[in-house]
Amino acid sequence: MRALPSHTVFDRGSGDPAMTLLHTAFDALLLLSMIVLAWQGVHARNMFRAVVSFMMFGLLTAVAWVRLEAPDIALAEAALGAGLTGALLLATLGRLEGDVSIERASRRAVRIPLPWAALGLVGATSLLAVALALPAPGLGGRVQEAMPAAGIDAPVTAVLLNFRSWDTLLEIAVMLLAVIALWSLGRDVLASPSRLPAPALPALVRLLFPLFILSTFYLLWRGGYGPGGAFPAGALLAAGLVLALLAGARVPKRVTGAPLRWALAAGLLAFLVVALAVMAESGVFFAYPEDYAPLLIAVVEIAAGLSIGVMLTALFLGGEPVSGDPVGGDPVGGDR
Amino acid sequence: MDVTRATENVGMRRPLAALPALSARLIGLAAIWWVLTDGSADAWTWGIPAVIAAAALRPGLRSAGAWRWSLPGLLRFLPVFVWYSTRGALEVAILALHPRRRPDPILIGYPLQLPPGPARIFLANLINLVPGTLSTRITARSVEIHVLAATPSLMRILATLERRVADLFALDLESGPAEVRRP
Amino acid sequence: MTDAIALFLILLGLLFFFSGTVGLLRFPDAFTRLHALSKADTLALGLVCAGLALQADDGLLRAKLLLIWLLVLISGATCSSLIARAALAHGIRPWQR
Amino acid sequence: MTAFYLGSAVFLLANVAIALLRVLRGPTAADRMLSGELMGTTAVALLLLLYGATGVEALLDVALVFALLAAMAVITFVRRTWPEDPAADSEKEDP
Repeated sequence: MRALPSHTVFDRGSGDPAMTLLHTAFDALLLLSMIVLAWQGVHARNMFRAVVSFMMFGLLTAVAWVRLEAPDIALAEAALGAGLTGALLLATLGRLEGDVSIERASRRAVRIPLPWAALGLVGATSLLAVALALPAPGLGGRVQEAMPAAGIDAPVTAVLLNFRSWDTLLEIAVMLLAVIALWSLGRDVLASPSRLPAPALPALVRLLFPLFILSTFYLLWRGGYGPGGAFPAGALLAAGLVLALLAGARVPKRVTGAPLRWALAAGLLAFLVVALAVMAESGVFFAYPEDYAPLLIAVVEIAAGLSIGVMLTALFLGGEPVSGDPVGGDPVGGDR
Repeated sequence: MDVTRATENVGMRRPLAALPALSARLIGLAAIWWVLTDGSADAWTWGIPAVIAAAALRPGLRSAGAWRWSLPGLLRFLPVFVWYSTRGALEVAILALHPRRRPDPILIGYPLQLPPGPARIFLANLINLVPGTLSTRITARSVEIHVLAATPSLMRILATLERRVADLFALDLESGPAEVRRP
Repeated sequence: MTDAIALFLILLGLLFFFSGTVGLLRFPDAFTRLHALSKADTLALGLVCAGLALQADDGLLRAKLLLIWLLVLISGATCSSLIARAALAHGIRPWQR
Repeated sequence: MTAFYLGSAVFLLANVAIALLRVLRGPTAADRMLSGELMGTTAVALLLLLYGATGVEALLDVALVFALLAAMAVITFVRRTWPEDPAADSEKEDP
């Protein structure tokens, strides 16, 4: 179907010195840029410079995951790193006092005492030794063996939603706890007095929003066959919702309150209901009957995707939206 | 602003009037889904709900007015767009790579003949892609443009673009001479 | 033949990416740098997409590449204006000779 | 062709590495944001070229996600980090 070459992994040179050189050059440049950006992200005196460096670091991290032949993680990193993480940091920066472009007061040079440096070096070396000593294919072989019983074609989705669904359940529970903790701190903090900068902004978001919805569904569907699934899909949905809020949309009245809370809890609830229901059948928590596994996994996937999207948006808002709040900025049409 | 609101509400009062627009929207979204899933037939069990959700969920943003496209306008617009954007990129590349040339930028106001609404937004975005111009603000009657160099052909380019955009949106412009105005 | 054209288009794209970077480093202020990015980089990506599309025999893959390019094009055009506007609103005056 | 795609990707990465100078130098927030935009566009091209070199279809999806999110950082920036002062510059607004 594809005309392009279809080896699925990077064939790193395999004897051809020119290709090996290209691969090495790519990885070296990538690593070098990432180290510079990581250093800037932590140590830049200008806060804004640090945030931009961190966002660029996220972009390159996605490329690095591609190089490590982990497209699933690259996809999740792209959706989160290029989308919400950067937006969250930029929004936080806007809430700090003072002009963002002002340099921080210069700090004393960090001096690391010799014993600590030695200890750090030993620690890093032993970590490297452990990493190199790990069995090369990891658990991949055992996952492949179990795949026929997974009820789904994509190994990563099978691990997340079947073999290790307990971990995923707890991850979603932790996210929900984070939202509850944040909401208990107070109202949404991002109500902004600023005027909409230009009519072009809502026009752009109106154009992009349906594409975000389509892509969310697309990634959910893809999750059944390859890289995709609830986490990147949820991150993309959240990015679309946050964009709408930034362009001046308000949280609709009919959504605030109970519907919003149900949407937040839907992923965890679907997970628990499915886990308990299959226990009635098979006697084991999360042991899907093989015939129903694809359907059950799809249900959990959709609910989890929706919840992750709404939870990430809720985290961006920083508090529970009250009905009719001008969350994204000024009331509609009132910018003059 | 009230005018644009009024036009936006027409579709709601007469549901049948919105039918062509809605079906066009559904077809467009379905086409994008088809492209995304690489034409996979079994993806449509996900695709149909996806297209309906994408058509039904609106972000609740103020509309700048209805987008009305005209096909002949589009055919006249595309070559102009391709030509100008290629030229724009070439000019800026030459300016960047040439060892001695420096930009001579200036802010100008370009009086708009297009009526307020999506056509103006479209033009303002377009200006960013054509030779030497960058739109900064749309005011009531004009658009403020940062230009790399105030060349004689600049006004002609802008006027051509505005006419083509008017074609694209099936609008009539009473053509008056455009003047450069310093803000 | 198609290979040669694809090669040429991608190389041209790389040249535009390079000139965008040079513009970003050489131009005197944020506004002129915006010119370099919004024009050179979007066309560069378009050329790379076109080159790859020529290599593909699958029409839908070509459409996907076009979709990706259009998304970047539309976002880029709007964002350039937004940044320019924000800079003006924060009292940054355009550099003049 | 694989070598060509990979070589092009190396070139683009070098290009981005040079553009990092603009993040370091600034001087204004707008300049730094610009470098972020450059990085976003280049990352899309980089992923497409890597797709050309390997044929892994997921790379197209990663590129698509990047393309969708291309505007995210800039919009947050102009709305939250660097919003216009409502008091200043009130004479101009769209009709």
